[in-house]
Amino acid sequence: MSDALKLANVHKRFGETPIIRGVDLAVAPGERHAIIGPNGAGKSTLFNLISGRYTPSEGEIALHGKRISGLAPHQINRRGLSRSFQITNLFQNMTVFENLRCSLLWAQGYKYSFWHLVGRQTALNEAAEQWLERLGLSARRDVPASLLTYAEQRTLEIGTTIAGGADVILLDEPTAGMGLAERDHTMAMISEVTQDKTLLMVEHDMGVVFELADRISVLVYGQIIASDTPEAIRANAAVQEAYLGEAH
Amino acid sequence: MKHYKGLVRRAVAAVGVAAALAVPTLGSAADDTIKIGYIDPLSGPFANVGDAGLKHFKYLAERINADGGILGKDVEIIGYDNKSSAQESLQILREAADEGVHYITQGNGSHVGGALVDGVEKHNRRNPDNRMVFLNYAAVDPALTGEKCSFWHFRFDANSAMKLQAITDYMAEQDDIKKVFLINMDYSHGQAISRIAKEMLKEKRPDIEIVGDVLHPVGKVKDFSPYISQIQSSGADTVISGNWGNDLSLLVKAGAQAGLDVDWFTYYAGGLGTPTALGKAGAEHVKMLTEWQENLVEDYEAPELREILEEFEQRYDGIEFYYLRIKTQMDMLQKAMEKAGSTEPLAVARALEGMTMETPFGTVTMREQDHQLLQPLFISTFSEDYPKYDSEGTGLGWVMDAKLDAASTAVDSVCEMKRPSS
Amino acid sequence: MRPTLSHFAVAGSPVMLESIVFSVLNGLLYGMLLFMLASGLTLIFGMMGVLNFAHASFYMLGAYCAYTISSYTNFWVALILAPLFVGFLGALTERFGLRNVHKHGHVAELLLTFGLVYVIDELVVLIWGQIPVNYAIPPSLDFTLFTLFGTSFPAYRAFILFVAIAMFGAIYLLLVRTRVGMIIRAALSHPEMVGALGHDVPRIFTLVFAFGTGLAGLAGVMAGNYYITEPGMAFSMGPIVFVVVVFGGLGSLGGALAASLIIGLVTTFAVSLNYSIADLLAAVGLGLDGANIAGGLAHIDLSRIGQMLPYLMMVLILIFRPRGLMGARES
Amino acid sequence: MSHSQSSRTALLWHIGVWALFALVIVVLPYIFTSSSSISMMSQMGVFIIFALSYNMLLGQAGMLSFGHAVYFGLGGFFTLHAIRAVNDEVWQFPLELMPLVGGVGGLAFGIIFGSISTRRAGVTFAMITLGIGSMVESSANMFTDFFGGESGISGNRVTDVTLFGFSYGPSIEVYYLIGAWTVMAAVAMYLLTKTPLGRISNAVRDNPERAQFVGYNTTIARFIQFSLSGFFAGIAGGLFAIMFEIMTAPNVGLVQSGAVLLMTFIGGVGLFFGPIIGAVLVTYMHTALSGFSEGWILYFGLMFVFMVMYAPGGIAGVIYAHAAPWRAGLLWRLLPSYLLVLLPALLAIAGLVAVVEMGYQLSLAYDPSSPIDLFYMQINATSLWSWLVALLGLAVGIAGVLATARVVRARWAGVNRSMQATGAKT
Repeated sequence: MSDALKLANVHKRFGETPIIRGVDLAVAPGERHAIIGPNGAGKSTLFNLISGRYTPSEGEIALHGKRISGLAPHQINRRGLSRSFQITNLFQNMTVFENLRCSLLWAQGYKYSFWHLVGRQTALNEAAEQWLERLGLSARRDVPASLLTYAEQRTLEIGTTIAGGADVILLDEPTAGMGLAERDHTMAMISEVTQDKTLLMVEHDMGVVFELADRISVLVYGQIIASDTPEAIRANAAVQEAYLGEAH
Repeated sequence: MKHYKGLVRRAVAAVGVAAALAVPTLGSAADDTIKIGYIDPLSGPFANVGDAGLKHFKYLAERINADGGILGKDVEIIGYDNKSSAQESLQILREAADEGVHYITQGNGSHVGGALVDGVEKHNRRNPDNRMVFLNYAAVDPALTGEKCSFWHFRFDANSAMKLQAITDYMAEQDDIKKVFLINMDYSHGQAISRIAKEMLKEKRPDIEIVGDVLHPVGKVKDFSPYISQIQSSGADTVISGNWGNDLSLLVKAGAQAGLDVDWFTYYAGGLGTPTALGKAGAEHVKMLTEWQENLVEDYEAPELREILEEFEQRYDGIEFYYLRIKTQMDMLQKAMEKAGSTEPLAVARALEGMTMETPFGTVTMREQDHQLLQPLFISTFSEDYPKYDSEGTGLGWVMDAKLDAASTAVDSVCEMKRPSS
Repeated sequence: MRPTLSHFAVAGSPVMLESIVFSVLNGLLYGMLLFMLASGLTLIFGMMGVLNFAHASFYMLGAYCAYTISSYTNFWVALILAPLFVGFLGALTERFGLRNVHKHGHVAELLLTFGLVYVIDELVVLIWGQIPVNYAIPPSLDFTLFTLFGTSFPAYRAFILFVAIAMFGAIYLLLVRTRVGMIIRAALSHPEMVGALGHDVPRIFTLVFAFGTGLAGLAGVMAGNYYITEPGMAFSMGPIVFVVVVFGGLGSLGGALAASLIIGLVTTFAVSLNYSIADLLAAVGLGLDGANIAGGLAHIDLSRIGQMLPYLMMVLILIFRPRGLMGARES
Repeated sequence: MSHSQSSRTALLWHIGVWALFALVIVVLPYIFTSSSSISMMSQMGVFIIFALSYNMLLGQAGMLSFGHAVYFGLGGFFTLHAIRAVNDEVWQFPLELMPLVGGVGGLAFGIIFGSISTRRAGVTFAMITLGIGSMVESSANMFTDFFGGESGISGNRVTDVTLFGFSYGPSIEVYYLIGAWTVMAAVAMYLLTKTPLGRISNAVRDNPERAQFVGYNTTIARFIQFSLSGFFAGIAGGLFAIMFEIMTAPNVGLVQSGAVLLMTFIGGVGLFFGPIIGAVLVTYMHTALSGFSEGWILYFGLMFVFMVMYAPGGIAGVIYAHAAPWRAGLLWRLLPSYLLVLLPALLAIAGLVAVVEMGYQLSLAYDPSSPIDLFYMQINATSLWSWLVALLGLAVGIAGVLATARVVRARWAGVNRSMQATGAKT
């Protein structure tokens, strides 16, 4: 069976400056994979390459064995990959419910229809309501996204990423800037909603990483220096030196 | 300025209670005045021309009112800004009808004239109890009294074909003219000149070569020097142009700057800033065909006109009395109303048909067939050696070269007038 | 009767040469006037990201101010004072207008300057009236510089060319040699950097906007008497200046210069080579029947297409090279 | 379930509002009977459709267009050519459906030009629309058979080919035709906002990047929205052509495009009904104010600039901002402070109007020394005293507004605090 996500010798240069310098990575279906690394290692750039925001300068990215590098973000999304953003990236003027419903539209096959009224699409609305409940945002159903609290916005961010039904999910620092209680709550929510999905996430919080991840890759200066189980990474001397030793 | 005052009141009302959808009505809708709606550009590139025309009408209306008005009623001129747009003019037509205006007058732009002929025709058909008469003082497209002619339209200016007939008659006798260049504005008026001038010259002087025939966009050209170099390189000795307003000033200005050495035959070089733009460079080179220029009062016995031209110039600094035909129009309207004993449009229009009137320069006739006024025309040259009145303080004035009798200016019309039965 | 086609039949003859020389001169002149306007617009955009819709209105203000100032003093005083005054008005606009809407983004800023077009154009009518004002070329420059092929070349045109070139040189030196210039250049390519370097960004914005509108004012001083100073002059110039700036590449001074000259030459040549495609075909012995549709299209004069050409060029370049001729970045 | 209950109430409420809208259109001519008010209200209908179609771009999809009149004008030209064809008896098509011809024309050109312009967003999009607008306007000189050159083209709407037996000669019949189309087009555009395309257009406006990551091609979403907007603009143009029976080149031009931007923005882009307010208000003020002078443009320009700076949500936005305090029963706390600000504001406006009107009197009037009627007074524009008084009024008014505006802001802050405290929905 092919890998859910596979990167082969991926490079990215901005002008003359190399940011990603030959990354190879394979994520198996159903795996929860975390990428860690110091600031400026290129984690966000890597996510942007996978999700189609940037095109690799070199190398290839494949989703379920099919090449996706060079495709536009929406094309990649339709092939079953979805991502969240480090800085909350919602439809700010829409309500929570509208945000979730928008993320369901393509998945439910509405495309650019201008002959359906969304209010009368029972299945669509019920799905959106279910997501509201799953995310614990039912009480905030009709509040514009811009008026949510930070934690609620993060929750909605993850919700809109996952609601569309993609089976490969990229989460960019899902718990960044949260307090401990909020963090645990979000963690639980992520584990709940990403069951049976392939998960790739960037995270700074080592607690989160070691708790959630099946495998961890360490990215340093645009290269993956180690990729293994959490226990092995914890024991890896090179990682200790290059990263953990410094970070903690 | 009753209209303007009304406007201000409405402006204030609207600013104050913008939400209230009140109907704009005019302060005085009384029937004791004869309202003439003046529909011409009062803004945009031709605002100066429209403004001057409006001042002529207001001045002449004032004179009529001072003499007791028409049938005891005062004449009121209401200015409407059509922004040179045919569409805007039709909207104004509707507005004017509501305000009790039964006589409209317009002159600048045959495209507007054409739309108004059509608009008045439709309006009168749909509103037989609220008819209008269109008195055209300057739109010269022959079609308005030709294929598009209407019972409700009367033209007081010689149309373009008549003017070209006069110009080419004159040119036919000037042996030194060899190469002619045509430059005109790109709309019905200019296109007609370009077409008719070529026909007439071919007939009267087949030896003259037309070395250029250019139509330029209306009111949009800022720099005419490319056109001037085109004239220059064509080797023309004579240019015919029906341009008016800024399009004429800028054209001759660019010609003068480039030292272009040609004779200009124009329709409208006589006023509204063009003489200023011409300056010395135009002396002895620029000719125009008009029904009037100030120095004619030296050649003919015309005390009333002398008084008018002097008073007008005194009153409006920088604007000279330029449109004799506006006076002719007002006088004929007065005569027609008095003859009909009424200001009712149908009766007045019927009285105007075929009417004749004496002027200091000869008899003028409103031709019954097509409602085209036949009047004597003059060819004049811009010269340093002028009889009495200079033009716009330039130290140059217009000198009469030739007079063309009213009858000789007549051109056959294809008009088949449909007259209303009641 | 058609215009004779002797020009084409005897290409290379003095007549053809004369037409080309004068078209080049006129095109350059028009192009440089366009550049005087476009340079300020592109600087403002490059620095602030504001597309100043009212730029041509400031140009008109320059002409009117010069008219008023020169009627009390003389042209030379106006040449100095009018751009300064217009620049001052620009500074006020930035300080009390644009700065307030900056937080709403570039579209709000664009809308504000769009509204200013209506306000300024109307204020001009309010103050100076609808009739063109008599803003004349100063007598000291009102003479023929030289005569070529029997056509005289007025000294004032040479003066316009001179001022435009001097202006380009001055801006160039300002940008390359001075500290302010370096900051502006840095901001052109990396606008987010300048604030980070600790400069007072709002004040730089005010200065740049004042400078840009002042340049527009200078263009107005130069062009107002060469053309005609009337309330429609902004509207007739506005869209074409946008074309120049977009075509040259937003924020690029060199691009604005190149685009100004190209568009100046193209529009001038379209007029002076006023032959329809049918004429050209006839010249090589192919007759076309005007009655059929292809014939109808072919009979459209180049000069009529000429008006449309700049806009067509702009649309095409935006499709195929969205950053314009020399733009540093896509807007 | 309570949701279906509430959606049924919402549906009834919507139907009620639209029925009221239609009723107003039916009743108005009985109140305002003069033919110029009929003409003005007909124009309002046309511009309501046009402004709503424009808001499909600006308000709903975040596309600032400077060339929307292209689709309006071309729609009008197509309609008028169709009417002429019926005049010449080469075609049979009922006049009532003629706006569809315009709609299809607008749609066709929306597809053509939209495929070019919607590839970009933001300021670049705005520039392309400006370029296309100028290009189409200047091409009117080239294709004189279609555009009719300077004189435009005209036709006769009384074609004798109709569905309902009206002749459409009298303007009241045309008014009701326009009114019917206005209701239909407005309802259609309203429903469009409730479709997946409408929602996605909002999404693309708010956050194009996110829209891509939920599977949408933002270019295609913008393109479809743009084309449909062209369709409705074309319908408005078709009605315009029927009303005036003449179309000229400026109808596709920048001035017309600017006007629709102005009315849409003044009305308010954030709410569906905003452009309706804008179209009605701008048309009214245009007709009421633009007679002799063009002074109304100055008032409008100032109003527009003022709104961009202080009320970017337009009139609808201002109204909507009061909905929450009203629901929370706190509106009464704001009103006194408004009254306080109203007084100096009126003074400032009066001063401004006086200054502007005196200025126009001096620069444009036939006889500048003749007094102007203003505020039930006779004011002489050539007198220095009138100027001093007017300027003083303006200055004192502005100072007063600045001072009292603080009170309004303080009240608003108080109201917002109370609303948050009571947990009222915002």
